[in-house]
Amino acid sequence: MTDQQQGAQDAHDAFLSDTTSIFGREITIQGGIYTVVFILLAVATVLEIIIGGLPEGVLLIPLLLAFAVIKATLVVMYYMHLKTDSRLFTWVLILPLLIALAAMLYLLAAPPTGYT
Amino acid sequence: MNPSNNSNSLMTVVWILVAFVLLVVGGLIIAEATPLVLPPAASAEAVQVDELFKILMALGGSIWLLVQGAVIYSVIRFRARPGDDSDGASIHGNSTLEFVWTLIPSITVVILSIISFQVWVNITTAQENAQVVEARGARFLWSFSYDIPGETQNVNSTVLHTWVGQPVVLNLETADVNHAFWVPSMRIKQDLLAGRSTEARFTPILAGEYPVVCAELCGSGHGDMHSSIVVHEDEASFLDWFDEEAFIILNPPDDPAEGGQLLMTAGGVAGLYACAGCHTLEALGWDAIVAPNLENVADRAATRVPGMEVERYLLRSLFFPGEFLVPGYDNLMPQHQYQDPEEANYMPLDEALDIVAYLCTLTASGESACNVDMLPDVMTEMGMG
Amino acid sequence: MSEATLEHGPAAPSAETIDNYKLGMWLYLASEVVIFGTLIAVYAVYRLNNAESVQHVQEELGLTLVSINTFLLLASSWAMVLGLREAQKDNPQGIVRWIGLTALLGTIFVVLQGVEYTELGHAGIHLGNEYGMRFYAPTAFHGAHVIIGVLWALYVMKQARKGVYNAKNYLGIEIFGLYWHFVDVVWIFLFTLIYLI
Amino acid sequence: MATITATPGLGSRTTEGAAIRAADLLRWSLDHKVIGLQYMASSLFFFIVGGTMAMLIRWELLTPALDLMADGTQYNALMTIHGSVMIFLWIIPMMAGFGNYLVPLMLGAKDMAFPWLNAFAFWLIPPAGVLMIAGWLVGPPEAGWTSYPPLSTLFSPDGQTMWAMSLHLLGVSSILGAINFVVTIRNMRPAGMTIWKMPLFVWAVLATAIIQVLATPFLTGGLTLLILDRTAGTSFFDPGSGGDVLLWQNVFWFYSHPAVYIMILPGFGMVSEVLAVHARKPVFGYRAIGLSSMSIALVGFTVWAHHMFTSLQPALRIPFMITSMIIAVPTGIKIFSWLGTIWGGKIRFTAAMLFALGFITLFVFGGIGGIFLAAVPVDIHLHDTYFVVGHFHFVLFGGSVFLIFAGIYHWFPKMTGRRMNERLGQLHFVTTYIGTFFTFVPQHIAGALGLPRRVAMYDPAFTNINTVISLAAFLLGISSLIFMYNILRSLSHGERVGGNPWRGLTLEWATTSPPPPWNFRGDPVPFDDPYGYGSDESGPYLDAVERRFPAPEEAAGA
Ligand code: HEA
Ligand code: HEA
Ligand code: CUA
Ligand SMILES: [Cu+2]
Repeated sequence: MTDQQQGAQDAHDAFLSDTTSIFGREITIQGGIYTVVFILLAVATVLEIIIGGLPEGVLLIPLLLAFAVIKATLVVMYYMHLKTDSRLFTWVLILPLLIALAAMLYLLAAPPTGYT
Repeated sequence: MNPSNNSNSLMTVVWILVAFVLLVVGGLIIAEATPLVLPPAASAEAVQVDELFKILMALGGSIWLLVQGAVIYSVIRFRARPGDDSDGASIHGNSTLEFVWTLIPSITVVILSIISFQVWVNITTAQENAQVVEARGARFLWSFSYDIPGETQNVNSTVLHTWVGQPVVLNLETADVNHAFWVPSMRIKQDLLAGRSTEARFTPILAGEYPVVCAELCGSGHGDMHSSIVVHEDEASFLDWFDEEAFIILNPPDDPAEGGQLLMTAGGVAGLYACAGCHTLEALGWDAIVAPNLENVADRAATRVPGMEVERYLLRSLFFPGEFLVPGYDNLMPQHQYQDPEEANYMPLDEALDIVAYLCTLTASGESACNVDMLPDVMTEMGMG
Repeated sequence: MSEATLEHGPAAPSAETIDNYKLGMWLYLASEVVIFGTLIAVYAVYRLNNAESVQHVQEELGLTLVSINTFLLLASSWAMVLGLREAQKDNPQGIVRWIGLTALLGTIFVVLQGVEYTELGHAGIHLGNEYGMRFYAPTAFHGAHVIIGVLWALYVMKQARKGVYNAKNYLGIEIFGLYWHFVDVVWIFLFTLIYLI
Repeated sequence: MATITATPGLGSRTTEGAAIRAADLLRWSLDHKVIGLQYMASSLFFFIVGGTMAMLIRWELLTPALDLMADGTQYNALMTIHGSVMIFLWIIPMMAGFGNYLVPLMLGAKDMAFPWLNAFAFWLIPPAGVLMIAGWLVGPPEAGWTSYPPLSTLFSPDGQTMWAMSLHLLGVSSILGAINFVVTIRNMRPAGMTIWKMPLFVWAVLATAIIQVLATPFLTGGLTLLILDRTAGTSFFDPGSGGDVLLWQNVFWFYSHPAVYIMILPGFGMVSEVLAVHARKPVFGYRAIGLSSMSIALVGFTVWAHHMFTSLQPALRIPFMITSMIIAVPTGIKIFSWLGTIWGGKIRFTAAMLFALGFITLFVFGGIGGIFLAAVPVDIHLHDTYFVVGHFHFVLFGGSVFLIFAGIYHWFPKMTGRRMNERLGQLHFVTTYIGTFFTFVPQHIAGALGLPRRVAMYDPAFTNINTVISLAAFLLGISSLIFMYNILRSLSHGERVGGNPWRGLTLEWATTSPPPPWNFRGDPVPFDDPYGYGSDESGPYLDAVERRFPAPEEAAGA
């Protein structure tokens, strides 16, 4: 068994066990890492909603976007197993993201009306 | 193909030099054809663009000759002789060669980009005291309108007038779909975009009359949507034309029919009506074929809908063009409306009345086919005015 | 060279083995990213240039309903992975239970979105609006994905009942999981971009 | 990992013997060879349709006035459907057809990764074709294949909606096909074939598939909005109610520029194969060619707005000029590498080789025309003129179509077990080459002189040059007829061949012609270097292949 396969095997087991360690602390909970991630997602969402209620500020939008990105990353990394799966999948995800993002930024930057 | 042999490699160098010279010469010869494939350069911008075009012809020409030559040479030199079914030399590549033919095109395109950029800057920098003209594209007619100093009315024309050496700025607006304002001889083209106003600038340098072409597909009459630009010798001869037009506008006739005729040729408060873009009417020199011929329209109007008077038929046709379509024609006519001056296709009622009055005179006999005095009543019946 | 060596036994994997279906699903998701990207871009451009009118609509919208929906979808993702986990633990009933929960949550999400749409309709926000069209296009497109996901979940449950899945073979669930979580991720962005920002 | 995902549950193969019968093409089949031929047959049909329309276009343009057509609308419809059919129903599916037939064979695989998906992707095409053509009955689309709003939204009849739906289906089909290719190429290579030993055609298909997966969704998104605008009362593109006409132009070209490389890259792959085999010499600079395909694919995403130089905000034009010009570099690497390939070879003048060589000369002409267009100040003058029409016919007809012809002459023996008639092939080449030159070179000149595109009525000053163009175009029509005749005749009368008529080294030649249902007996061992012509090992290997898969007559003699 190559180390690469070995690593995948360990990850697999990690997903199955009910105890997982985050920030070095061991915690045991039914559902293991999956449940931990779910709790994180829930908390993040609550925070988002609270922040969203705050009065407009310069940092508001970047902050909210950051939250969205973090939540998405959690789902992709743990629920879609990108963290432990083949690197190839990462590329298959990154490439379209970059292209879609570039297109979006272009449309945002190009003045939609008027002609300058 | 093997550098080990000295005399051989020397020959190779010589051949490469010869080939290079031939290519450059060939490219230059090709570049000489530039004036043959471009219309006369009638604007300051055109001169610069043609220079760039020439450079591209020379470069592109020699590159094409290079490839063409290489292919022809190989085909002759390396063809399999009859009976020879052996394989060619097992050469998989040559990094220096590959590096060279990556580098040279890279440099070439960088140079091309720089030159093009300079030309672009030169032809787009704004000139002072430019003549501003409002240009309007509507399926399928170009119209240009000039302010009359100190007056509210404008001079509207289907032909663009200017004079040698006068920088022109066109504010381009479309009444319907996208069009593109193109003067081949000036090398300028700019799309008219629905919902935006765009701009085109150029400085004519050659007197004469040049075609104006619509270069963006805009429907059935797209190919027919052309006009022309008249470049006068000097401002004086331009003003001769301008003042005459202005006089007509400022002193409208009081006979409604004549007024209507003027409206259809010189336009009204809403600018020029696009009728000429689709209809034929020899009397006014219209030759478009998209919409019904208006020759003797009043005679036909009398017969089209049994029991409907000419004036009613014509008036309704202006505001509800879809109502009675002439067989064989699609409903392409803009639906005029008389309430809101801001709206597209605005046609104030008084102008509509004059136009109908004029149309009524389009009969074989030449006699007006309708009683103009009853038009206002028709209008009230139709819930207008 | 002898004929024998032209062909031989089965070929060995030429690289790290990746399952066909998994790679295929990821590639499909790649193209989905671009489609959603386009629709979201259309909304974002409007949001950028009409901040205040969007603000106004957001007050109309309110956050309660969609917040509930967001939690539903997050929970459904969680149920989804736990379903996969049961498969890896050779526990068919577990699969049916968790995937069933996933389908249920998904269904409620769609229903609530329907409720929200009707409310908005009464508030005069429809496809004809400058805002409406840009709002409905991405959210409805996402909703359609959820519906498809629910149907797929039901199919997976049927298979699970038949005992198709076990610790050796849970690919079917994993593939469905990729799709479902992706739909969840899209919602995470839609929620933040359309309802919060 | 050569796993076969075609489980019997997904349906069984239609081909019992090796030979695939015409009837099989009308049936649902999971055999990649059948599907490949289905793609090719349907594409050839649409080539005839689109080509006949082209003939009508040229007939109409013989005179400055309207004569053949009743009105401009009819002409616009003809020109719109000609363009759409040629691009979406001829070139792109044809390339997919070659990919389907050849990729598994070149990889020594038994089939594509997802046979069912493969068949599904193909069967989306016939309904799409019907939608496209049937638009004519309900009021045809007349906004050009680029269908810019508002003409395509507020001012067009229902045919425009059907046009959009048709493209929608074709987009989905091409995405699904592309996914299939990537997985197949990633997972089903035989032992020992690293990506650096893949045939260049496979490289090209991979690059193409990546573009298709990443770019086609833009079209899908854009068309969705267009259809909504036309049917659901939205106004994404109607400035009258808060829409934006440039949005469509951007989204459309996000897809459609990369799409032009979807149309040429597989051809680039084929020409590498054809040149090496018929010049009996290794491909020159294998890695460079493989990588340039990838870089073209990537840079191709950054140039879209060069189609919008007269509508784009002026400030944004220059950057797109630069990216557009950069594409000349990787393309040049390919061109020069191909010249290096034939240089010092032993060139056989087969019909396939003739078309490959003709392609080089024509495509470079078209490409350089592209550089003219990339230069903003020049494009301001040339945009939407016949210069553009000339440019893209050079690269599409002189490029893609020439390569398709080359590919057909080259692989026809593998697909049918019969060789195409070389004499007719040469006649086809000569007529096509001359026809192409005299049709599309004058178009460049006419455009530069001031002839706009998409017009049925034009300035009488252009009558003569249009007559030349039309006559040359009719020659193209005749040449195409010769080609069709050659195909039909060779199907029954062509000279029978063995597994490897051209003595090629890639794997598709190491089996019978046509290959048996599962392609190979056992799993084939690829020759170490797919282009090892002239090497000492290649001779014995090719002889072994020849003995193993002899031509029928020889078999009888032995
Ligand atoms: C197979 C399809 C194909 C291909 C390969 C190309 C290749 C290129 N095209 Fe073309 N193009 C089209 C299909 C294609 N095009 C179509 C269909 C349209 C019209 C769409 C419509 O409006 O209907 C179009 C339109 C089009 C336009 C818009 C014109 C306009 O509407 O105003 C432009 C502008 O930049 C352009 C540029 C280019 C460039 C720079 C390349 C480059 O990739 C070319 C690169 C190749 C070479 C340059 C030759 C080989 C290189 C060398 C020998 C090296 C040395 C060369 C130099 C240093 C210059 N094309
Ligand atoms: C791969 C794509 C492709 C191909 C192969 C062709 C092939 C041809 N095209 Fe086309 N064309 C386009 C793609 C293509 N075109 C596109 C995208 C447009 C733009 C549309 C738009 O503006 O929106 C266009 C537009 C276009 C125009 C401009 C229309 C206009 O702007 O007003 C013209 C005009 O000459 C033209 C001509 C031709 C000709 C003469 C051929 C010839 O090469 C065709 C020769 C082939 C055949 C004839 C087929 C074989 C037929 C048979 C064997 C049956 C026998 C038929 C007879 C002899 C009648 N094409
Ligand atoms: Cu106006 Cu074309
Ligand atoms: Cu392009």
